[in-house]
Amino acid sequence: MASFIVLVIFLILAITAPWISPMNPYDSHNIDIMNSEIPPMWMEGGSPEFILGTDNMGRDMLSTMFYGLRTSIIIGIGAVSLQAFIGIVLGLSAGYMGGKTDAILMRIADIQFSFPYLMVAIFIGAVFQLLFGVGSYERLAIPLLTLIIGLSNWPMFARTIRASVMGEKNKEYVEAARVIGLPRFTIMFRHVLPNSLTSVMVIFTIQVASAIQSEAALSFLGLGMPVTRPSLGSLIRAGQEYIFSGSWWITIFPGLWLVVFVLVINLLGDWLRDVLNPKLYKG
Amino acid sequence: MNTEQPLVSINNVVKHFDISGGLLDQFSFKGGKLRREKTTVKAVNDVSLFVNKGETLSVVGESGCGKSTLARVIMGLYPPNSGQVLYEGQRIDNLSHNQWLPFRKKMQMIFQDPYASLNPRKTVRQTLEEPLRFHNPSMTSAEAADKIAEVMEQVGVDPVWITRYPHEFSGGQRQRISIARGLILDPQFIVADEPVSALDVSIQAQILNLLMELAQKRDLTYLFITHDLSVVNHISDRVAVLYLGTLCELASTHDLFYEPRHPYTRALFSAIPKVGEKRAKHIKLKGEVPTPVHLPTGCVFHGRCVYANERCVREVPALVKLSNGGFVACHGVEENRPMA
Amino acid sequence: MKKLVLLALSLFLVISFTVSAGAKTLKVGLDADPVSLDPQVQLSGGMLQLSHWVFDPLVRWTQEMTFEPRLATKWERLDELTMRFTLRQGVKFHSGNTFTAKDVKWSFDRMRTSVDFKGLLDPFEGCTIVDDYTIDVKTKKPYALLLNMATYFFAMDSEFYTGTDANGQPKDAVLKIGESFALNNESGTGPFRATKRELGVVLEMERFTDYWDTKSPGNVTKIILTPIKENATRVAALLSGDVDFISPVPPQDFSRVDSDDKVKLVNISGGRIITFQMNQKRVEAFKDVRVRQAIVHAVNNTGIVQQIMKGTATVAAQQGPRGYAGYKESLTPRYDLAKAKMLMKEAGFEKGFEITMMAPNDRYVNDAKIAEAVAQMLGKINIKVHLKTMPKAQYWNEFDARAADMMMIGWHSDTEDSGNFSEFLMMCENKETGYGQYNSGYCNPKIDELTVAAQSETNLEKRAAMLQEIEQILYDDAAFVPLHWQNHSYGAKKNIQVKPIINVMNFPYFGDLVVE
Amino acid sequence: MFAFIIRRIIQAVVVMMVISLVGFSIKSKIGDPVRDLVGERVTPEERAQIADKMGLNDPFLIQYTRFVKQALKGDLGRSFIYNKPALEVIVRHAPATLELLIGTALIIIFVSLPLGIQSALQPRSLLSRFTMSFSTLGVSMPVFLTAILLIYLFAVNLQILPSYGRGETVDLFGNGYWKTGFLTHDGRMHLILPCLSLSSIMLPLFIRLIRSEMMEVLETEYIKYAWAKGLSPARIWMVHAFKNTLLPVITVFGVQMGITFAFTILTELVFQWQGMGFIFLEAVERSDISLLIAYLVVVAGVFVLVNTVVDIIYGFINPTIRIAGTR
Amino acid sequence: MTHLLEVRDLEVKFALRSGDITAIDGVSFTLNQGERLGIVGESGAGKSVTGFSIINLISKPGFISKGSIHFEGKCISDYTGSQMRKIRGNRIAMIFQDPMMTLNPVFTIGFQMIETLQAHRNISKADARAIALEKLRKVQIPSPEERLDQYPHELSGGMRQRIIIAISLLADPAIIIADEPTTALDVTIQAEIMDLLQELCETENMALILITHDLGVVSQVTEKIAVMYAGKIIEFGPTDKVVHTPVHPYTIGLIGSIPGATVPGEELRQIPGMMPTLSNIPEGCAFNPRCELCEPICTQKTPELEEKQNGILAACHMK
Repeated sequence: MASFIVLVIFLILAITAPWISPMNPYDSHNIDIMNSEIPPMWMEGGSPEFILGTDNMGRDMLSTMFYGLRTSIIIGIGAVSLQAFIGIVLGLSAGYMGGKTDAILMRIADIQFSFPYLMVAIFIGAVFQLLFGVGSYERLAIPLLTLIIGLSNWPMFARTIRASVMGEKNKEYVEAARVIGLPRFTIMFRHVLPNSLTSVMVIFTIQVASAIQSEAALSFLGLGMPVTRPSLGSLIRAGQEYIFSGSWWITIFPGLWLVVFVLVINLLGDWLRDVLNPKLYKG
Repeated sequence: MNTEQPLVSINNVVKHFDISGGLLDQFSFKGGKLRREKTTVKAVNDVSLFVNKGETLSVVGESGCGKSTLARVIMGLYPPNSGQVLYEGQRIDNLSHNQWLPFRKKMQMIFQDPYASLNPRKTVRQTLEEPLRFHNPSMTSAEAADKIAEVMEQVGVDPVWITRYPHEFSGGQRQRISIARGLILDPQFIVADEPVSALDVSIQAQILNLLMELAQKRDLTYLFITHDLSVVNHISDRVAVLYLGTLCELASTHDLFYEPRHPYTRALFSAIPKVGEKRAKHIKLKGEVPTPVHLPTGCVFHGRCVYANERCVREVPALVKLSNGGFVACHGVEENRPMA
Repeated sequence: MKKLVLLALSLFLVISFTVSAGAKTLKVGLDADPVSLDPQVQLSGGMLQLSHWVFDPLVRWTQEMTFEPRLATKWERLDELTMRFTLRQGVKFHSGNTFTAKDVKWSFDRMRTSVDFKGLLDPFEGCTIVDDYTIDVKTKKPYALLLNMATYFFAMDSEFYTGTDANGQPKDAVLKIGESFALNNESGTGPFRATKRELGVVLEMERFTDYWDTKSPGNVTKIILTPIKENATRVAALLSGDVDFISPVPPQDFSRVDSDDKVKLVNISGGRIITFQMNQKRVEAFKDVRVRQAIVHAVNNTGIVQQIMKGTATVAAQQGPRGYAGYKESLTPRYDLAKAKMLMKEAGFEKGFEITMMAPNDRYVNDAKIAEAVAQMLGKINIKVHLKTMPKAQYWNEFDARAADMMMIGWHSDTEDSGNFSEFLMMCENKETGYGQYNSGYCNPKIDELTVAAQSETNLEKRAAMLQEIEQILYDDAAFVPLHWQNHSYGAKKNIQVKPIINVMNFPYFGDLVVE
Repeated sequence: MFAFIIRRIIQAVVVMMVISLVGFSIKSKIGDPVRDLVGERVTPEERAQIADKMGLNDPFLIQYTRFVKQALKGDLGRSFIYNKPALEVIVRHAPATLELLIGTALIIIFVSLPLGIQSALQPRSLLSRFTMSFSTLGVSMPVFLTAILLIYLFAVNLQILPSYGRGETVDLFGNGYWKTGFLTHDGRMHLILPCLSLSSIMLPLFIRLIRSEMMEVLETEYIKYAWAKGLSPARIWMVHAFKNTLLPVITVFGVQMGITFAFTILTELVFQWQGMGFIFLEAVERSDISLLIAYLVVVAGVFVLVNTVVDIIYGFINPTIRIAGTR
Repeated sequence: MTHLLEVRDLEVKFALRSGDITAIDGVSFTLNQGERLGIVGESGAGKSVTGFSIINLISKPGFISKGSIHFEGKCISDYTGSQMRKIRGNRIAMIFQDPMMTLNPVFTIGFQMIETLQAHRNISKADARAIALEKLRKVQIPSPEERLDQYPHELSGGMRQRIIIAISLLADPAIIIADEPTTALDVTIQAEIMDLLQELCETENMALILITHDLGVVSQVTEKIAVMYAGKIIEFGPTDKVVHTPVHPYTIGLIGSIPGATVPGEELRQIPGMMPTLSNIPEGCAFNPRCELCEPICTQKTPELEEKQNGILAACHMK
């Protein structure tokens, strides 16, 4: 339960980032290169103006982390919603209709699944990055990353939903609905789907955590958010170069921030799994 | 045979399930040659029977004999591979989804597992309202509420529980709700697929009593699927015995219980444990039950039948009408072989 | 199993023995390893570094930017077009062949066939062998930088590279793609022989026992060069003692490397200028000199040098660094935000405008960070910048297409001369002459005129004046945004005498390296 | 079995075709490899000539058919970075990645099995609780962060482990294709940190998986029956429960090693490990399209192969399933 | 004479978060050598828990909270884990309900038989195999040699139950506890298995505890019957007497509910309501809310099991 409260706090921080951050790290008027790499305020050379210090561009770490969290959350939730949407539609169709539909959809999922999703993401990411011009990339980065991570990991959902639907569709209440004469889509969406959603709930949280990590990984590889609108991942990437130089806070703070955030989501997922369906997620 | 037209009749129904998977799975190497083989479960093989209006016909058989499949073929849940299903003389097995709808109101089904047959996410009201509203779009919610209350009353579930979810009920109560759903459209014909086998004995009696009571009140016709022969004896007018998807014997309950003809039926009935009787020597069967994937040739029972001869291995016995009005498919009975 | 263990054990012993025997082994970690053993296949810093280790030029630069005789012991100008080089005697190639004038001529002629070097050799007529140890080099026009160019004349073993290889291909082929003899085999006169090479993994070189320069103090017997691309890992490798020498040291780690008691940091200012070009063809506003001035004034290049480059670059206000002929003392950095805002206002752009910007992210030291900082700085005068950084493989295509309004370009004069900057960066773009190949959007005929004139001006003083005038015009015109000259940085263990062997060109002369 | 293998082969071919097609269609967008080959002085015309020679200017279909034709002969094009056939480059770098994976797999097996089983048998013990909370933390930690911190701690601060590269390797077959780090002390030392950081992602998952599978198995009737037969706890846990636990774990292991393979890209970048992931990034960054496509094609093939092998192994271990795909 | 098995005042509780609930409340019975006892009851009556508590294998969080179990004169309810292991599968064998789930799917029949023997006897594999074969023959399994190398999934349900019986016989136990051994099987198979069990008990002089909900099965095989309701034995006596002249209203109702015992078509005698859940057992006689004979005393005082007529013990205030 504690994890849930922490998660809510994180979400509030992310939503209200523009109002609670000491400064807007995207506004160049606030940034002065001469303020770069100021340590946290409790260290020597720190300044109360920048509680957690500044990064290599002179942005306030605390504000950057709030904004970065926001970006990470938007991408994470957006991507997983996309995954869930594709996964549910395809998984439900495959599971309920069976036969050829099932064979074709699941073969596609299999093929994509046989590739590690991170690699698919890297591949799609590299393609997208190249297909769009310079001016638009910064604006398109968030939707693009959402799309990339969403597209690269939908089979997880499709499979879970399908397995769950396959279990549900042979239950007698579905046959009862058929005996009543309800149309197929009504049965699929009104009877089968609601009963398959528990499994989705559980993997949803876990997938959000993994999507945020994927985004971080992509950003780390330079295929993610541009440096000017950093996510937590690109912050860590940017800061990683400074770890030996003594400016550890540039990477450690966003790193901790990310770890704590993902940890909280994972704990929530564990809790959900224990409550909803202990046998789920065998892989 | 009854001169009246039967309410439901099925003629030569065959239902096979293809379980061989994708095209590539069907190929295999046998004797150095590439062959394509389909694996099919032969669930129902050429079964014909009829149900008269107002009677209860039980279909009995051991697990895997195809009785549930037969029920689902009748209800149009599975299309038969061949053969016909007739309702009041009208063919229904080849209808489209929409053409089926009028028959849905007349034919309903009750299921075995009270835990799985109700949608766990719908309240009693939603469960009962859905068929009602679907088939009577013009019905007002007040009318629907009245109807639901009436039916709940009839099956013995207090209508105040209408907003509860299935998990708040016991197994017996659920089965009553399940029956209510079957009745809500005022059907004439009900297929009951093992409605009491998942229940405890004392509850089982309650439900059987309810079903019999309803049959009388509402003039229902039942097709009763079960493996429990004591239940069969109690509830049914006539009994059809299935073995490996084939009809062995069809007779009135009394005849069947006191004078079973088919060797399988005899063995089956001799095996029923009866309370208070010391173990009478039951008829022992030899061998193992074959799978419905690899059906034996000839009479499907020949491998386990002590009276089987070479003809039984070769030739499929036809269903023969007996003097007492029953039917039996057995060369031995036909030939009047001595059977102890 | 037992056998396997024994095998492993003996292998381990053998390896540890050989390692301990080569006491003066230098483990070097660079950001990239040379792509080939053929010194003429590609004109790049990395290849030239290799050339100085495995081959020898006629002359080479010293730290003080003077010429030091290597294979040439003497040189004299015969006339305006010709220079006569006297060659060193008793020099042996790694193959054992003796070095003579024919090798110089052969190498020169081969160099002409190389796409990369062709342009560099354009002013040359050719070489004539006078005798075995004397050779004349002739230019087409009077050429002030002939000696500068002689630093590129590395001698290859003409005999060794003659004939056909196992694949039936001529051994002297200069091939960009595909296997060539010179790709994997070398015979130069340099201090080291390449003994093992696995591209991207390792390059091992051993000291050439017959090396002619017996006076060299160098005592490194073996060099193991591994490419370590990742900055942090490279530093970590040095700090953890896995390698003895790294380059470059990322600026953010200068203080860490410097403060460590086992290793030290050595810096030398380099000649590579980092600039942004403003494309006047794409942005109308850039045509206004006040806007360009405003941009130059808004960019705090001193701050960039201090904070991003950690003080290890030289703030620039012109193209050529100090020591170059065109360097003009009076041109100083001019960061002044207030003035920048005023200029924008004067030009009628108080509200600013939006532009696109591109920069590579793996080409220059901290290139992406610098671009980001500049983008932020321009934001303060209300120029909203859409920045995209990318690997150089993509960047050059974008640069060719002049795909953004402001583009980053760094330039190191391969002739170590001011004129070279203008030829490539500031002259009006001309597809036929190839001038202005890396100029994205500034054109001033006056600059063209002066630059071309300076090329054939052999009076060095006059020439310097011309070059300085160019710098002044560019300065006044705010033709580009000067940032800084990159320093070369090296991190090494304390016992390695790095200082004497480095130079502005970033050619560490390992042959002369002393390990205590 | 036969059908199964045929299907997998067809699957592999389809995947490879699709991948290479996509690769080719974006080829021109990925960047110009010629720029990387030449110095900055080289004129555009000369670059165009080189591109011509490399066949980069041919129409898409011609290039693609040429590629497919060559690919059928086993030639996946030529990497310009390494100036070698792309396939050879990949094959030469494969052992490095493979050893990384082997090391990781060893760590996972030897750590997750005891810990997972222990925490299943004694879910309330202190060690189990510690394992579980630590593993939750482990899944939440991005692998690159783990890697950096490991380097910082063990290489830079403590200076007990090397920070990058493969160290001393031994040429296993004497032909330069398989250089192993397992046979030298130095090589093994170099393996430790990358394998550790790589296993950090999968370790928590496996501990949890083994734990939950084991707990599930312990609840089954046949385990209860084993108790009723009077077998010793050791035998019940280590023979009866263990083998049944292992079955699902093996399939997941197959899939997860695939994912781990993807993560080698990150690890190899941080540790400058000269494996396939490293050259993949290099290929992306430097637009070595041939290498890129070859990489993807090889990886596709390897994946299908590995999955097939895992399924076959599974079929051997699990008597109830003769081979996946046939019911 | 000491009994082979004597269960005295057994109480089993389940430790739940909401507190302990009592699953078995003061169950006592005895079993002599070669005797066959049936424990009958509906689901939730506590019959399986009784069976498992004899070999101390109650699934968590259940535990024996009171009472004693004596086997061959020794109090085995105090035994440690390793002492108990020498009893299980050796002196007391168990047969489980679902033969599909009871055998470990990943080991061959032979493996699972041999390991059982080796757990209790210090014998070689070959000897163990020979004994296994002998037992397989004893349960009339066709071609037993082949079976040893087969996996459970290759056999039908009836065959598997025979194998489980064979495993039970391996160590020549004194008691076999069969927990619903035929519920999952078809009628014809059920009859064969019951025949087999009865036959074996007679020839080997083994005692049998048959736990089932099916009065028909019990009445054919056993000599004594214990009827359980809500964790208690409410009627205990010789099989003949209990099925023909039951005393307790519940037993009467139960027998009346069986369709075969009533005239076809007639309304079945039914017990209203249902068995209480363990967490809310009514005060007094647990059966009182469903009982036709219920009097005030039934809701206040728990009736004791006492002798009523011709050797039947029953727990009822009214009879």
